[in-house]
Amino acid sequence: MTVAATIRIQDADFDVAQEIAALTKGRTDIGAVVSFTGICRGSEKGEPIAALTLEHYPEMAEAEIRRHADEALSRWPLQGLAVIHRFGRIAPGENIVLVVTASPHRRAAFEAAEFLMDYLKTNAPFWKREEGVHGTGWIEASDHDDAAAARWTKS
Amino acid sequence: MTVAATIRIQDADFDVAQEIAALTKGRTDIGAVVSFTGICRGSEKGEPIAALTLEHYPEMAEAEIRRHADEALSRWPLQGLAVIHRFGRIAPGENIVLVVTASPHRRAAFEAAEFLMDYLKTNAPFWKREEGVHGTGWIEASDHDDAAAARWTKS
Amino acid sequence: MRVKYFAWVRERIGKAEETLEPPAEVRTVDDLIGWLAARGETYAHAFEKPKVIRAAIDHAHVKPDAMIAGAREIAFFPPMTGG
Amino acid sequence: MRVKYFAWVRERIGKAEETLEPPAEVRTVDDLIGWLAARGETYAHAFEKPKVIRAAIDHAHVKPDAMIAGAREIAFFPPMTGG
Repeated sequence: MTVAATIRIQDADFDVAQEIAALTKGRTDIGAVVSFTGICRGSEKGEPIAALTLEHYPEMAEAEIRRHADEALSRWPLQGLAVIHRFGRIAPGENIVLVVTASPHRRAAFEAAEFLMDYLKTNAPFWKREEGVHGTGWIEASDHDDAAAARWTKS
Repeated sequence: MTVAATIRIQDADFDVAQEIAALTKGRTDIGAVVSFTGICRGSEKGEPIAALTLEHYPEMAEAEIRRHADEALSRWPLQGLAVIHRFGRIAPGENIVLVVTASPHRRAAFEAAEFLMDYLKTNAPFWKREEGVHGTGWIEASDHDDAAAARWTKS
Repeated sequence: MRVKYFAWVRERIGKAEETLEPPAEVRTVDDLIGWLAARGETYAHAFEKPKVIRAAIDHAHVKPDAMIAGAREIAFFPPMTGG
Repeated sequence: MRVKYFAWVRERIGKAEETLEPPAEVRTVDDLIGWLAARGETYAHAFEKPKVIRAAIDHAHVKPDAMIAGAREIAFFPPMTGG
């Protein structure tokens, strides 16, 4: 069975339940569904923020996410996979990103979701700008995120 | 901040979106939410099944799950945690179990959810009986599940 | 003490629970399994492979060498298959 | 070739994209960064730390030593912070 990943880059919000249902509805072969939702926090490093604005590279973003989604499909026995990434202005408490994985087995569903999130953080062409109390600034990339993504590199 | 885990053992179905909303609504400090949904599959080891019946030990089940939930709360920086486990007759495609974790950071949310699922599989007092084409029988415990749970034992 | 059985242990014994007063020399969970197994054919069948049987005292998992003195409720069951 | 800039690279240069024809001796991504940095103050500022700049050719990530011959679109940007 060939599984096609659902990939959407949009300014609108998403609905986790609806995306899970889209992968599982009417099926009786799925045993495990993992969802990851990334949410805008109201502070960064102790400083309150009013909002994030996500800039992205539209022509590249979908291709880059699809490449990693296809890698996940080849590495784990997945029955469904969805990645949704928002762009534009996002207020604290609002959703930023969603990954949903479906598999017969829980370990595959967990690992594939974590793999995709680690790669989205470091390789998907999105940049976060924060509106803080002292003006706006670009959020810096994290070494932790690079290390997290490196875990998945096959040696 | 003290976090209390939501634990429910019920025959009714659950709603993933509602449980996620219960942990996150009105908050702006959560950065990552992971949900795991375990679903009844229509076959076990290649044999079709008509349904599962989950037997449980009511007086022990909640205490046992709460013990592991409290361990997860002490090991990871969680802001919210919910575990729902169903009992009774469950048809293929229906939900069996739900774990939701909320944290400022994705790694903690993923790890805590996986930890709880591994422990639920091996330590929560539930037993699955399957209705197959050739009669009914108890599902045997899996060595894989024991190994998965052993990963989390502190040495 | 109250003794409870679950899953196929319950089915083989034919009851979900009973109240028993084992003699004083039955000190551990393992002793209790041996004593129960000698109570009749259904018990012998349920406990024919003691190593696969799991036990809980007062709602907490215990090992076969756990002492049963003071226990209000002891449960026997196969390895769990929840989640 | 079309050259695109994102995030603070875009802000420092003051434009999101432009069409450029670098000379033949500009062969790699690194060469192109050096050539761009020499185009004026805003470019010098954007590329003052070449090691932190990431590049993509025709929508795929590339390393600084990647050849640019045949590229239709080259993009420069800071390390990504999506997800």
